[in-house]
Amino acid sequence: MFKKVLIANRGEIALRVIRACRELGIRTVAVYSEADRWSNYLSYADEAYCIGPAPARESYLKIDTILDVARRSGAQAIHPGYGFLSENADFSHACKQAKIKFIGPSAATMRAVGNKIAARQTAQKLGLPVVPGISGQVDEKQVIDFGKQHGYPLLLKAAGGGGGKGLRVVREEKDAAKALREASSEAGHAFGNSTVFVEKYISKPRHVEIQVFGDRQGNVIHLGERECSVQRRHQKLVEESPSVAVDDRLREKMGETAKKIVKSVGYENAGTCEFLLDEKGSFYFLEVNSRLQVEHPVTEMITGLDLVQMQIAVAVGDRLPLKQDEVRQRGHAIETRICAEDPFSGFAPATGEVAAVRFPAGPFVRVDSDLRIRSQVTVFYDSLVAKLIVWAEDRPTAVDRMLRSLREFKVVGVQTTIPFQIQLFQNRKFRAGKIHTHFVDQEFDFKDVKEEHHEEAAILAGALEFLRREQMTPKYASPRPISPWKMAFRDDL
Amino acid sequence: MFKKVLIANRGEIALRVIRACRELGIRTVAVYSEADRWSNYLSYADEAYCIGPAPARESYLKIDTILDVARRSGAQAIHPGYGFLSENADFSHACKQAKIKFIGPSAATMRAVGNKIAARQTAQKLGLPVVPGISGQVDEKQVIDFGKQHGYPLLLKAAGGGGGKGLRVVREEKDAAKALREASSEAGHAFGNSTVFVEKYISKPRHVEIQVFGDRQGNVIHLGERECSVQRRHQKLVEESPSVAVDDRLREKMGETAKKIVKSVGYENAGTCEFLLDEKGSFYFLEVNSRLQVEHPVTEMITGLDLVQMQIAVAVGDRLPLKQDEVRQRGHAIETRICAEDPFSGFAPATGEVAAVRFPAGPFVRVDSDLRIRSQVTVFYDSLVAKLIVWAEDRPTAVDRMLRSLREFKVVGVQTTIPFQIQLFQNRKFRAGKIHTHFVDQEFDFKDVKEEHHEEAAILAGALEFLRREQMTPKYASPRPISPWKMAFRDDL
Amino acid sequence: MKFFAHSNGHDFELDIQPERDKLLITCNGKQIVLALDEAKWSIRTAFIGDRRLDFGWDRSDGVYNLHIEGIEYEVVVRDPKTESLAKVVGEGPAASQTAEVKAPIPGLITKVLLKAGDVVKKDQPVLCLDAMKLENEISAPRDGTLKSIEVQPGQAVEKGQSLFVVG
Amino acid sequence: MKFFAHSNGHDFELDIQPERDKLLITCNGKQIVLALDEAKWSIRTAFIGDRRLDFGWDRSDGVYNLHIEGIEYEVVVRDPKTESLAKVVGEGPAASQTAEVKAPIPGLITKVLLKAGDVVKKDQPVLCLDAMKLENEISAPRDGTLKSIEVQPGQAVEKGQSLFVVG
Repeated sequence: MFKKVLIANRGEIALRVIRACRELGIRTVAVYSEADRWSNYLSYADEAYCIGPAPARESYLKIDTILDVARRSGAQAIHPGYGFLSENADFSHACKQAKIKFIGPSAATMRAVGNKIAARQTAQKLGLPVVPGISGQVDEKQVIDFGKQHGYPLLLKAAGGGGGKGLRVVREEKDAAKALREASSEAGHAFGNSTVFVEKYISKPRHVEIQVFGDRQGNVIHLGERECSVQRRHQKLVEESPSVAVDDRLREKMGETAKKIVKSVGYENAGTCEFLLDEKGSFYFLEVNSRLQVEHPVTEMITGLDLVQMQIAVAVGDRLPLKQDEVRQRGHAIETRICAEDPFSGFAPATGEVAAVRFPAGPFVRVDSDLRIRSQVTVFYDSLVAKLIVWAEDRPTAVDRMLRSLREFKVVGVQTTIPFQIQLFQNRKFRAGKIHTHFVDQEFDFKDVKEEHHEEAAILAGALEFLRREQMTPKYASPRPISPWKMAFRDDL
Repeated sequence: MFKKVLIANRGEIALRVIRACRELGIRTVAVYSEADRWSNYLSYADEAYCIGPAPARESYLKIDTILDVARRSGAQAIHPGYGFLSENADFSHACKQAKIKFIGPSAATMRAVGNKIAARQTAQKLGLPVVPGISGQVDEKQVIDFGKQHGYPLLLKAAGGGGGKGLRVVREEKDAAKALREASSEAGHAFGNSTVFVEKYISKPRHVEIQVFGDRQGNVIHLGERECSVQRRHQKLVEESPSVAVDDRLREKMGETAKKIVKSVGYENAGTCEFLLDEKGSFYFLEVNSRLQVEHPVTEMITGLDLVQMQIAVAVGDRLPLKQDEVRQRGHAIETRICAEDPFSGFAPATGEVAAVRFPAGPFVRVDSDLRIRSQVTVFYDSLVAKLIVWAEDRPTAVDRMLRSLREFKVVGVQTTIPFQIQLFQNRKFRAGKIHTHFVDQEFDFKDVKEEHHEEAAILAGALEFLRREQMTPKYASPRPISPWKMAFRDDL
Repeated sequence: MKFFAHSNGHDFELDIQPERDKLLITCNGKQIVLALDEAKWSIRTAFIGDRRLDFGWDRSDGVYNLHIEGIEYEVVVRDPKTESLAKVVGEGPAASQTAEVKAPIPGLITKVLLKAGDVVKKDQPVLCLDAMKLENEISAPRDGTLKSIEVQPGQAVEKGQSLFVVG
Repeated sequence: MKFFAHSNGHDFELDIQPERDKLLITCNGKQIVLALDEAKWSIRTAFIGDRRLDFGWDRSDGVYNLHIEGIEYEVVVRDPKTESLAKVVGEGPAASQTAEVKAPIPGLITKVLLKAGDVVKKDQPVLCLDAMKLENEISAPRDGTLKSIEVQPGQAVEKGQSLFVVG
């Protein structure tokens, strides 16, 4: 087992990996940018090193600096989390050169599958179904020609990454140029690779992905699916397992397809095969995410496994701790991503200092978050501030548990998406499982309830100001303590 | 389903029941004593009523007042939690008279099994093994005679309750009188019933209990065992399931025994049959706890069930949601009770205001607690401030997860038992499962580590005072911001 | 005690009087009874009439931040004297002929594509604003000349901060 | 800056000097380098030399409460002037002939079995102290006469509060 592991990430995923390490008795090395100097996750690590200014390009994406910290601190392995360098083959390669174990696939594997175009080609060679499209850098003319051939809308996708970055839907020919320019620029910016490709846009598809795991001995298992159809502008909002659209037979079929793809490239460690599932139950391979996913807790709750600890064990060289027929799924798990965004202002990023935070708790409720009182939410990184995960024996119970938990959850001082999610989990179509990737953008009717509470906000602010002034310079004779429960709760009993 | 439920309890268990109700769409009515006026659980309820002064006898034990609140608020049912009125047959009866459903067994059932003496007699009639003893109020002479006949030590137990109250071990004849007087007084004080009985004290027994559940249709199931052998002065500190000493065969045998006992009295709702398990694997029935146990989360984590929601469903008149052969146990769960007590001063109760609290989190970690920043810990109630529950596929992994979680857990401002528990979960015998009910009192060597940190405390306090004074009246020219991470974390990189 | 409260364009006139352990409040002419707990932290409980409300609050730079059902409200509370003063100050010069473009979201300026003095067309990109890893092109709202560019590449901007002016 | 710190009978003499972004501290003659984060809440991180420490802290009535590895420490910090003053005040009268019995734990007095003036034997129960639902008999530490009983049934007492005096 490793003695010391460096976590090349920040926030909730850094904390998640630190926790996994601590349970295994591994010492942890955290890194931070200047903007994260007082972030919560650092206080859980055994050591912490500053790696540069706030912008990710100058800190969390600095391969040399991170490897330098690893060497100096004596870390034997690096866990990249998700995002940042997690799918960067050069980083995986540089780690190997530096004789530091990268906890994830090899550079060669990443190159074979991590890039969307390469992954498509791999799948096609294996005879597996993919969505029609052009694999390779496209120019404006090619996009327009493809549109003429297959019809609109089209999808532009960054070859090098995920998470909605470098993604653009093109609905009309006239938007093609701007979309291609933006996608390319965003992709270059986020992944250091501006290659963009084009494909046919399937209507009302479900996004279903299969968690896979491979070890150095060549064993590969899958841990079932996650349905991530509830997305807003290609950003996942809700992930769940099992999918209402996947039965045991389809699960096995998709699972075996996923295993085939990753086996063909000698995949080691955790990975995810993404598929589109159309309304007829046909599935199309999309890509392999060669890293731990944001939504991995959903699979953990269903299988009882600790995926991060499995990643570490596999990286050490251990065999997978279980065989395919030993994988047992139980119940239903749902995750939702709480983001610092204002759903009442088009999901504009919200920033500021957190005045108070109250996490939900209780049976089968899990919160993965780096928030605490006085946390700073800045513009520099992803807006994800917490993942709320619930488990129950069945989906309806899990949805009720999610709603209860969302109503308990309070982040005071920074607007979050919670009001949006409270409406979402009450939505009839969602509860009936009638979801697809355009559900939120096209069918879900978010009600602006903000207007309902301005009066209450004004009354409370006025009352607080009144009490503040009374405390400073009392004007009312012998003010009795405000003991409202006495009145409001009728304790004249 | 009920529309509104009153919770006749406080603290973490009130919060636990409120959460279960909210998921079922049931409105909740909380009650509170004057000492709990600002307690956390109230803010989760839909209504809250003051029921009297701080002492429990004048508030949480006031049957008439609580029923009055139930009537006025329109509550259709009352959940008693644990402790207080939860095993009070008169209360169950009074609820029935008031046409308010008591979520628990009937008064008749409680009288048949809730009282230790009656429960013993019931078990004896069914031919089930019990520990030798005298069932019925004993006087000093009877205790001394019993001691002469069976040898010391003896155990004095309150007939009416549990949780270590009214319990005394008598090791020598000369201690009998005082112990009897104290046990009797404590029992009367705590349960309104000063009856005390005596029995033989079995050496190195394990405390193993079986969770049972009955519905109105007469179905009874058991949900496996919990081992609660780790106790300090008869107060449970650690509960786990499964027990290392119980295999499938023994589980079935004990489970069937427990079911036989509760079936014989037409038991409805949740209950627990307590057994002593001796070193040879023989078990002796002790008593039935006719309520939800403090340690019920252990069973929830193993079975995936929400026991409180099951209690409510059964109280409504629903059938049990599963049959015995549908009960599935998975993995290993451990709970430990975090108490506001000072392990460095003989576990003296600690009180005061909580300056900060940091709960552990992460996969398969659950905290049931009513603590929050600025919570007041008072002398009026139980010292339990949090239950920390972890789950893992196996016991060693669960113990490591527990240790990691304990180290994350911070309650600043009030001393808790956490340092004790950190040592306990590292203990070799504990980790090997070599535990019995006298393990903590007789074998576990708690190391007083408090002395190791006085110097650090002094240095930190001095530094904080220095910085405070510098902030008020700076004396050092252009004081640079204290940015220690820079230095300490060697960011000369 | 009289107050004026403003929550994102919604204006309220409040009159607050303590009455035993509650507050009698007239809000824009409507009578309300308010009861408030004394919890010593940023999450508290109130009764507005019969309605029970858990809310969060904070006060910084004299502005109240109220958190109600997951929604953040910024409320400015003024006494009558300050209110009349604010009214006078608030009446600035009439809207000019120029169009000032402000940051729609907080973020980081990654690119500035044009310079002051350049002629721009409506919808022509002027600069790129990177927020939470998504890049947004900010374009000219109408044809004209760039009067000024207020930001530089690498600069972090707050929501509402001026980016450039088209004249 | 010189300080005297006292933690439950352990006395420390501190000399603290800032040095760039850390503090150089001499504690009872031993040299220590301290680095402290600036986190704005009650749980913070420090380095004492090479040792990394998460600690909790609070300050009330001028006393620091430090929370280190789950353990609470009450630390009194005084500057040299206050320290010498405290020393003078602290030198009270010599221990008297009477035995004062203090509450070993905080709790509620449930019964007072004797009254002032009663003759008591060693180990004879004088009153009952109920703490967290466990009843504790508090007995006389030696033979004598009850000089006074300082509490009444129903009274809540703090740890260390005087209960009765045996003379």
